[in-house]
Amino acid sequence: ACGDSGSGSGSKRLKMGIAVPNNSLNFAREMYQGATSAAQHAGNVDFKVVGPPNTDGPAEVQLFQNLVVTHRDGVILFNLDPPIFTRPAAQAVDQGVPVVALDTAPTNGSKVGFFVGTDNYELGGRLAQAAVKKLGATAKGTVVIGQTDPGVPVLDNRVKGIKDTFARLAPGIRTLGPYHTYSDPAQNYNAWLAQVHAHPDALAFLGVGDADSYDLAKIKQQEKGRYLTAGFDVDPKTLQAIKDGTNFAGVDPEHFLKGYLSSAILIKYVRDGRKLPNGWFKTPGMVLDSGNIDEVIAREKSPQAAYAWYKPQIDELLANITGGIRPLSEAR
Amino acid sequence: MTAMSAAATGASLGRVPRRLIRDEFGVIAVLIVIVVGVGLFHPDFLRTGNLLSITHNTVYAGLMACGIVFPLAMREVDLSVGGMYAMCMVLGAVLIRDGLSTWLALLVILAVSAALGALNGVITTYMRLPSFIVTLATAMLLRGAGLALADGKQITDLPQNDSFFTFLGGNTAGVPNAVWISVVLVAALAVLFTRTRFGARVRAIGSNPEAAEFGGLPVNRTRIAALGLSGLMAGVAAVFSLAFFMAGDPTVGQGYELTAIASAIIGGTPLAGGRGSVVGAAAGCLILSVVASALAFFQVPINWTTFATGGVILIAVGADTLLRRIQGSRSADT
Amino acid sequence: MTAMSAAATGASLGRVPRRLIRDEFGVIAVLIVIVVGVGLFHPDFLRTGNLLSITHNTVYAGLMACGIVFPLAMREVDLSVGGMYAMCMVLGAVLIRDGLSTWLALLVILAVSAALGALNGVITTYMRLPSFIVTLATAMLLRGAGLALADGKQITDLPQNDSFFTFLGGNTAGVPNAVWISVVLVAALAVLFTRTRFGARVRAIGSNPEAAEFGGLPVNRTRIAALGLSGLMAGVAAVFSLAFFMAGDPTVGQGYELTAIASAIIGGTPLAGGRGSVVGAAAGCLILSVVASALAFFQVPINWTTFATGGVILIAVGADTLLRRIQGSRSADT
Amino acid sequence: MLKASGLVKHYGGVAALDAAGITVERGEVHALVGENGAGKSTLVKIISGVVRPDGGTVELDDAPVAFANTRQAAEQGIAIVSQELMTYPDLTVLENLFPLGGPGRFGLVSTRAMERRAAPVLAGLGLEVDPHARVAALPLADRQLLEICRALLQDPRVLILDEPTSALPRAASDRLAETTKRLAGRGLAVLYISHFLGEVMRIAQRVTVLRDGRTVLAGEEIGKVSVDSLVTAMLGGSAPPAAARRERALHGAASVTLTGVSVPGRLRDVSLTASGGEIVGLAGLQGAGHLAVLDAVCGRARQTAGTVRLPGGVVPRSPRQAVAAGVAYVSGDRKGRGLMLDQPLWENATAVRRLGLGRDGPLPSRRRMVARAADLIERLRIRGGPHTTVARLSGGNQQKVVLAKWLDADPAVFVLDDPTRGVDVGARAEMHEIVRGLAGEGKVVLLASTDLTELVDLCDRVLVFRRGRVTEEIAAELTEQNLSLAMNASPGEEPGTAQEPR
Ligand SMILES: Nc1ncnc2c1ncn2[C@@H]1O[C@H](COP(=O)(O)OP(=O)(O)OP(=O)(O)O)[C@@H](O)[C@H]1O
Ligand SMILES: Nc1ncnc2c1ncn2[C@@H]1O[C@H](COP(=O)(O)OP(=O)(O)OP(=O)(O)O)[C@@H](O)[C@H]1O
Ligand SMILES: [Mg+2]
Ligand SMILES: [Mg+2]
Repeated sequence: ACGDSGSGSGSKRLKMGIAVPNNSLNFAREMYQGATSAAQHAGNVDFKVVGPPNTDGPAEVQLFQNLVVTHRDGVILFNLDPPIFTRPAAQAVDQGVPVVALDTAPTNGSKVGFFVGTDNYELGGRLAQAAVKKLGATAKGTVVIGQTDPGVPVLDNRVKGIKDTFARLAPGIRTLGPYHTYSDPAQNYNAWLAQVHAHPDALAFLGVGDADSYDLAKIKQQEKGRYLTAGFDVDPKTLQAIKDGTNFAGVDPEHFLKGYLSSAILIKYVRDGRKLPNGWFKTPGMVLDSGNIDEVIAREKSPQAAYAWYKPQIDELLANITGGIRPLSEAR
Repeated sequence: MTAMSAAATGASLGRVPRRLIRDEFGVIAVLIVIVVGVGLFHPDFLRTGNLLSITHNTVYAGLMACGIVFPLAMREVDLSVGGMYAMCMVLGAVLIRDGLSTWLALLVILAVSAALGALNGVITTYMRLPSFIVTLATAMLLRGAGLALADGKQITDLPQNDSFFTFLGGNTAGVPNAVWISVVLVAALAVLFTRTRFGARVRAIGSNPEAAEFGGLPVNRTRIAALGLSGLMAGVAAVFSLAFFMAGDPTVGQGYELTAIASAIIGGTPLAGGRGSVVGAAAGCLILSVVASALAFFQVPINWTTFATGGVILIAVGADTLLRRIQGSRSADT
Repeated sequence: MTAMSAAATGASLGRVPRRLIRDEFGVIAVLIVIVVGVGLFHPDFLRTGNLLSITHNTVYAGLMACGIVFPLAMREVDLSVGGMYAMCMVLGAVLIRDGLSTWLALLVILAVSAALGALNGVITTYMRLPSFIVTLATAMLLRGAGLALADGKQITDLPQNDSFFTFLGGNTAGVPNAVWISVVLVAALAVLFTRTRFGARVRAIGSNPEAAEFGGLPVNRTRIAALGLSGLMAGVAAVFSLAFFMAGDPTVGQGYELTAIASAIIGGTPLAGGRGSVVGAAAGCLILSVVASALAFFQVPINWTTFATGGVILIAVGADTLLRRIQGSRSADT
Repeated sequence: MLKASGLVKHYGGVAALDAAGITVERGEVHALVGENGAGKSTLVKIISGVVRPDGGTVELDDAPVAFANTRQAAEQGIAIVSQELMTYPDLTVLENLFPLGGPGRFGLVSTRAMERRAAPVLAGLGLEVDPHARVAALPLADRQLLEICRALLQDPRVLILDEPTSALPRAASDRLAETTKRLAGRGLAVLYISHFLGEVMRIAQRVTVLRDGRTVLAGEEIGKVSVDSLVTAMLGGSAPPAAARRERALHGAASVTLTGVSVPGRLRDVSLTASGGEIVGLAGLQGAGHLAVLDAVCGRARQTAGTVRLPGGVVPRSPRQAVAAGVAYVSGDRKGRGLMLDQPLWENATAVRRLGLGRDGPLPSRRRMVARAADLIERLRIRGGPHTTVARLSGGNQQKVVLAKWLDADPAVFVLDDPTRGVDVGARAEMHEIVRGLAGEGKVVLLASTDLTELVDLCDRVLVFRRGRVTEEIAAELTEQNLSLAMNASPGEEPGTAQEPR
């Protein structure tokens, strides 16, 4: 199936891959599907995806190190624990394997200089913005925030974005939390249900994880709640909830796009024999609402559909890679 | 004479409740104390809706805990229930999505879960491996199968107005039907465990495997059946879960095996086997749920939630032993 | 006369290796078969660098597995090693970040882990609770404490050029120092388990707790020490982890307790206690690592890797029993 | 009706059975005797399908049979009570009596129907226990009776009893003897293994003797043999001379003293002293409290009053303290309280000294340990090597290992509770000689035994207990009859004790 596109024909077959923190959750899947699509489109690339069954940093380290052995032409590293990848990533770079950090910014000592990712702080802010738009800037009350995995920087940044933005745009709203809402879907459901019962007067319940989105929707439906609910990511149930109006909005960190871009850039630079650029290649994200939900649902049908939908954006971003790059230190 | 026969009747009448009290008193008392205790600080916690939803949410792990009492009581462990639960939920969703009648899909789930649970027993028996290892591996197999079956995605697009979803996911007299049915199932399992030949065999094998072997008890068949039953209960949990959440999700049920085993142990089923309590396991699972929910009412900062959960569980089970000991010394006096 | 004494010498010389073969032969053979088998298809797998990195990554769970052999052999379970590992890693990182000398921080980690492990034993003993429940709760307490200590953040900004990080995270003769030291530790633990009074007490209590009690063995003290040792090994794992990763991360080590217990069981330590093998536990852990890594070399679609891992583990441990059985029947013949 | 012939069974290099056979007829009690390790248990295990023979045949009513397990044997009417107790401690008495389910409908068992069926059998053997009690709480003797009841409830045609009375008190053995005879009278075939040759002479019609796995005397009529000729056949030589009771000088230096000891429900205000050099017997019916004295000395009783003083003035508060203070507890419950069955003999034999007392240092030399075990094996004539797994020893030899591990520790006080349970006549005499030797060295010996002969043979004086008190002390006229009388004395006859209101 791969190698049919014209762009890469003639050059040597590349062996590349991506390491993801787990092989089951939707966001990881979106990212590796994006990366795999880019490799297919580039052609003549042997692209390997590795990831432990459950989120487990040290296990991913192991798989990453194996990947560096087998796929030496370039590796994309998506992890939720950047600090523990400091030395393994540095070792890979020292061995001459080009490494791209995806979604979470690399640490200082990791020798990885190129990072593709969204601005999670900003995405959190955009969710808060959407909520304020719905509630009105003068609204008074509480908003409860949930975080599924304490200690994961990406999620912490989203929380911070939400809290800061509420404070800025709607001073009358008090944000509570973040509270621990667990990543297991059922535990997440229970945790949110307890929050909803413990805060019967809250204006909104906002989560920053994937399970938050659909579990909050389920609770709102079940309890016929009048509060607002929303969360992140594009799991099928989440999209459904936005479509039927249960969740007033959602944030799509556009994982497919991120994965696609990281892979496409890596392949391009390696083929061109250039060193990877230094800095943060910021990818956009979008707020989902009733206006764009149908498109997104169509987009999520398959990697092909996703590619078709993202193509204009991809072309535009790839046309000016270095222009979009910011200092790594700004990554959040 | 009359006094004596009266005493005898009293003893025989009093027997069942007395034993119940001895075995499950502590854990049920602790459950009540926690619920009431939290309610004192947060009356909202005692609202019927809240208590019912906690109960409803406990159904899934609770049924697994009740099922796992059987392997545990015969010194086997079943770590595959979480994977079984996820796989069955996906399987059901895929079948329904692909057009199978919902109630037929239910039967398929139950049959498959019982068969795969029994397969755990068959592998344990005929490969002569510890069930801990076998079920750890089959847990991955099952979870992996669920993931592959779902192609890594949640499965939605189910006919939400089908009677399967409206009935099993609905309420009767304000109480979720899943809770009603589960109560019946727990009672049935309790009878199965304490009053039937099968239950007695399970306990006998756990109590003295050597004697069971010597006495020609069908050890292998019983092991297969016990693991099959534990798989079946995971399948039942998957059915309720599917009916309520109306979607198949291959990522659910992580770590449920430990929750289920912990519930069973808290409820009075030792890892060393020989005895156990289905009702205790259900109560143990409720304790764990209540503790987790209660913390939401106390606004524990996120970085302290895990710590607080661990602490409260330790105190709760400690209180249970304390109660049992007080109870024990009182009954020893009489 | 000469023939007889020669036979006697042969027997006494042959005894140790023969016993070694009987206990650990199967699991080590399986390990070698898997490594060579994968190497046949993917010669890259056999590159020293790859094998060393697999070994290095196994150090953490492997040390926990070796430590957990002690509680398991005396019929106790320790589910807190994963939490202990995370907490100790954070503790060390915080101490070093806040300016404590690195090697002093190492001592603090070891002391704290041993003490908290022993505390598991104290609680188990004096609250008369099953260690399964106690350590399940303390696992949460420890993980929670780590999270709180780290304030929910990963801790970086450590002095990366300090000898602690360069030595414990570095290599000697191309082999990671963590591996060298772990080999020594495994050997020491193996001697502790098989040759010392403490090890014999652990096995005696696991073999027949009642007889141990009647024989005047210090059951409580031994339990506390065994759980302390298992905690200590989690602390050692945390030290190596901290030295290599150069960061404290409260989220690591989820589910390591199951991996450690599974490794120990694969290595020949039954949950029912009475015997065990430290070397077997290390080999068991290596098997699990090798299986997980090997899949990265084969073109298994990602949605099928979990399934494949489960399947390969089942086959690997099945081969182990098979080998043991063949071995057993052969040694019975002689 | 039951005929086993040419049975061969090898375990590794050891021949447990080598052309052994036995023929048991309907309506007779057929005794099977032999030394420890002669192969008696192996033979009956082969008959009942527990062990598969390497050669030979078993015929039932002239048809060859080979059972896969005892259940199949039971279906053909062969019931076995094994030497090693096979009860389910966590289950109730009733559930133990009907391990395969018992009467009931739709898979539900009916406790009432079980109770009804069990009642006459329990009454026949005098087992008075709450049918709903957990078996773990029953004393060893009751568990042994329970197993016999279980076999009887199978309504067997052939009943195999492997040392059924080893833990039974006199009264219970007598009742069992009655029951056995009655059953034989009804046409049952009973195969009866025992080391009590007197008992054999009383109840058996015929006797078969095994020696080293071979039948050396096949189905001889009981009238044609005597205890002496049986012993000769068993040992393959002349019987050892009965040891004469020797007078010992009482040392009196070390002593165990109880002053006013009360244990709720077991002992009431008991005071006694046992001095070094004497062997003090403790006798009583079940529940009389004599075993509570042993528990108190071992630091296991929940005392509410009084003190126990061991030599050196130590007050034992836990088994560990008692052992450290030099108390040995040699129990007849070898499986529960004595041995690590899955460990080699040397680990068991050295366990107390090495692990309980820690006397060999933190890194004991394995070679020295094995050598010590080898000495003990020789001293007690245990059939097995230091590396033999204890589970593979015959019952009597296992019992010797229990004594061995305490001898190894060289304690000052020996608390013996049925110490020779299941040991053959010759070995028992030798063990008795060892116990006398211990007393001779000035050690305190306390002995409780269900076998009154043992008390009479060994003890210098016997304290008789009733209802938690010492009611009598017998020293000069120590005979089985006097003992039995004192133990069974009705409350009115109790000398010196007023009856307490209940
Ligand atoms: N499972 C086994 N493995 C190895 N050897 C065994 C096993 N069972 C019995 N033996 C050996 O077979 C021989 C006969 O044992 P058996 O138990 O039949 O003796 P016994 O006559 O019943 O003795 P006792 O009077 O002590 O009960 C003994 O030497 C014993 O060590
Ligand atoms: N720790 C205990 N917990 C519960 N029950 C016990 C305990 N110890 C003894 N018993 C029960 O109390 C009863 C009396 O036991 P005790 O040991 O006092 O008898 P004994 O006088 O030593 O008589 P025997 O020699 O016939 O056993 C028995 O039924 C026994 O099972
Ligand atoms: Mg025998
Ligand atoms: Mg008693």
